[in-house]
Amino acid sequence: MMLQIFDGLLLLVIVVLAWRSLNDRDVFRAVISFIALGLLIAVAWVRLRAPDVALAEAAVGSGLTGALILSALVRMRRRERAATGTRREAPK
Amino acid sequence: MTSRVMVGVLSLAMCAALGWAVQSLPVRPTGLTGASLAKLPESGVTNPVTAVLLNYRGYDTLLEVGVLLLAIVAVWSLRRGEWPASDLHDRPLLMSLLRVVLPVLVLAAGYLLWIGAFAPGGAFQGGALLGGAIVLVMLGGLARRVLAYDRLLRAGLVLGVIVFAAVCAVTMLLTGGLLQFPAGTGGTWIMVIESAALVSIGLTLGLLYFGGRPNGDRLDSEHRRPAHHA
Amino acid sequence: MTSAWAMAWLILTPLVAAALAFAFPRLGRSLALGTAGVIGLAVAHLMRLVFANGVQTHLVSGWGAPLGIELRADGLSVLMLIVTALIGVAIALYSQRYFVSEHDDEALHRERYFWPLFLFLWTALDALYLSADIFNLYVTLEMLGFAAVTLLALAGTRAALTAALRYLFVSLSASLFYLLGVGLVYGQCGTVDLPSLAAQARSGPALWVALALMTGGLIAKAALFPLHGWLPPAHANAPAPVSALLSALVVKGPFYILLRLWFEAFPALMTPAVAQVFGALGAAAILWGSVNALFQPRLKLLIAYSTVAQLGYLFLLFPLAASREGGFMAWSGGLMLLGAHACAKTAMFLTAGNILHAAGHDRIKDLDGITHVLPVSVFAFGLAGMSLIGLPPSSGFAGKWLLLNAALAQGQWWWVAVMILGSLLAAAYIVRMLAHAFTRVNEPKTPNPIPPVMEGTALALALLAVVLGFASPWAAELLRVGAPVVGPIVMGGSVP
Amino acid sequence: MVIVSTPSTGDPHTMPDAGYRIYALAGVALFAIGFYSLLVQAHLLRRIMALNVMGSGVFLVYIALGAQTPGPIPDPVPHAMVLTGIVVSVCATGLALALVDRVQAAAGDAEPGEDA
Repeated sequence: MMLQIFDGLLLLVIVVLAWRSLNDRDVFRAVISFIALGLLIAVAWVRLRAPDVALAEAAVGSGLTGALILSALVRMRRRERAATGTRREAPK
Repeated sequence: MTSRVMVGVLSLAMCAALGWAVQSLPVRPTGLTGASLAKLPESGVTNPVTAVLLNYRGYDTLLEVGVLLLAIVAVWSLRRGEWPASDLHDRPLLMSLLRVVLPVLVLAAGYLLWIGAFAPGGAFQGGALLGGAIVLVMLGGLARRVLAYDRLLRAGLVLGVIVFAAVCAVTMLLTGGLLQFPAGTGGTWIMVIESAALVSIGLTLGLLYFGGRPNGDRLDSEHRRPAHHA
Repeated sequence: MTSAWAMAWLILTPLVAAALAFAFPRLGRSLALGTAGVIGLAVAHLMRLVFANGVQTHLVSGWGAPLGIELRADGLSVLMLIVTALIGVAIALYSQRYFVSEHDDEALHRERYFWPLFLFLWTALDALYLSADIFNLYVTLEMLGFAAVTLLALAGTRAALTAALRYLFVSLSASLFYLLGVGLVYGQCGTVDLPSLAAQARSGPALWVALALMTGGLIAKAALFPLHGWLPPAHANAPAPVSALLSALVVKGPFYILLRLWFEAFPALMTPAVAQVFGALGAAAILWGSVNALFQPRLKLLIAYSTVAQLGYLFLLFPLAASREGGFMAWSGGLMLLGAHACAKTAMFLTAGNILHAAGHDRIKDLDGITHVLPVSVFAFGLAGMSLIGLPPSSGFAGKWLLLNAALAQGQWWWVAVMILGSLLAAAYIVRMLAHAFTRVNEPKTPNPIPPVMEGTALALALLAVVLGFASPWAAELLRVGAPVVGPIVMGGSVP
Repeated sequence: MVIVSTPSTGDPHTMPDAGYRIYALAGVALFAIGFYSLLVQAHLLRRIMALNVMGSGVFLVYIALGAQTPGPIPDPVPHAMVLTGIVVSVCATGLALALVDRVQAAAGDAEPGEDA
């Protein structure tokens, strides 16, 4: 019974985070939700007795993908700032 | 706004249809648990997931290792990456941290590779760790030095594909079948493939983080005429 | 050499060559030529085996379905492999000079990355046509998509990059639809092996939804109307050899999987209504693509819209081959049309590349007198156009003729009307281009010189698009090996 | 004879089938949310994340269905497929991000097509 409540809550949070990570007004918050979503999905893999997948999800699915998107966001922000401010210099 | 509503309705309808389809699936699907376990002793490993990845469906993994290499080729063809240029000696604290963390990460990657034969783990999980180690090395300021070995870097990236293909060719000479290992040798071949794949996966995932080809990419510098960028 | 070796060569050679071309960028050109040679031999050998011994199957890793993956080569697979090899060889030759003809760093960069990407594309196609496993097909589709998008982006222009991004989003989301469908199939049937699925012959809501998902994804990737929007900008803005690859080969991969799914894995779900819907979309594609082609200002856009139209013909195969009477006639007709289109479209895009190179632009109204400058290329364009329109004795004619006869035999006259209208429109847009090309001008501009191999390959492909019409009985015989539809080709001697 | 040391969290036999089913349904929900956002969002990063969310949804369906199969352990075949899928996804994300950056650089540059 406890486990079922846990499953229900976990999935509820997963669905909510999925929505927020794609529709939050603030892109930065959206990306953070996205990374958290990946970690919770790794928990879901453990619940579904898929530890191999959980390991890969935590490292690749959430970790690397999150890092990739975060650094892309930083790059975009920098580009926007440069475009509105002084003339953009070519990135090194 | 109306298009938003239409897409919303469409998505909801799709969600309902999918939910209905999932509900209609057999409660106890046949699946391949039984078959996977039955052949496990012949596969050369005892972790069923590794058996599927590298033996039963090893051919998928061959193509997947190809996709990984393709991804890095694609990303390098698209843009120049942002490689940190600072030197290691500027940051003594980071350097001493790296001295501790790096060996641990590399060891852990090797351990995950080894353990993958009989417990959760394997080349992909290990490769992800190795990728993390590579990112740290680069951020630590070693980027410039590592990238000086362009040829070595490329060799490491293609290692997985080349070794995998070589194993295909050799085992095919021995057994006549693609990815069919001679009886009793499955574990060894899988370890050979995974070790090479670990290096390539680690490098690929690590280098993906920098989002492009190295600044001093041989292809760029080799034929660059100074007059070009006026 | 066993068929297993032939299949292994077909997949491993381009894969290893791609890796080596990345590791040793200077060797890219030679590696591509070597690969073309090896693949040519392997395909020929596999074809001989299929003719002699029927369908060739190889159980990878020795397990067999449902646990293992199966490679399978029947007549259809071999035909697709032959088409891929022909176009691949032509592109390998053409690109020997295409990229180096512009001497600057950008061009060098493009050439160095072109070869590994091209070889990956070839790997993906060969693997796709040999795979009998719907999950494995997903992996090949992803490899194909990645390579295709990146090759397009090599052009480097803003238009090409924007088109590539759009293509990538379509391709990735379509793959996910396909992948979810595969998951539902596995949940229902416990296997992802095509022949096993065919043997189970199941039905039910989950499979309907699964098949709808997979079909939606594959239609988007094959650019069938109304999901064709990404194709014209993508195919028109790529470098010429890449345009040819995209139009001639890449969109055919997902079409092939659709055939496998509907005709072999789940024939029970192919109701007449479904078949008519496929046909209707195909008909819409023919008309919409042709009319648009007629009004394009640029030659490459014209050719790209023509691809939208020609893909429509392929989907007429669904309503016509699903019927018992004349089913095989439509099946072989549709697939011959596929081969004809691949050759003709490659010839056209390579011609367009030559024109762009010589004239510096491809605005149709400013191409007056281009015949004086590039007589061989314009001749090639005309020949290819002949096949596209479907004039005898071209291969395009042979394919269309079979489809028309199947439609008449089945009393489905409405497809006849669409095909004839499509041919007239094709004639109109081809003639529009040729009319400009042949317009006499007093002072032809001095063009950039064109390496002979670039004109030669375009011409060779155009000739092939015509003379392959004479090989149609042979193609029908090949396609009969393992075909999911049966029946005679009833016209006797009317096809040369 | 067969030693399977895959550690299982929680006793597999106490979890009712419906328990796994809701994971598959959540996967369907993620797929739909991702698809909706892919179509309505303009921001390119959001659209890339949307593709990833769709992918996670697909993977949830796979693993949830695999968890239901009879036997001492969950079906390893979908697990291996999802591992393949995760790796392909991260490759796709890397490629998409590089392309997005290239497009935006080209849009901002005076000379479109100049290698940024």
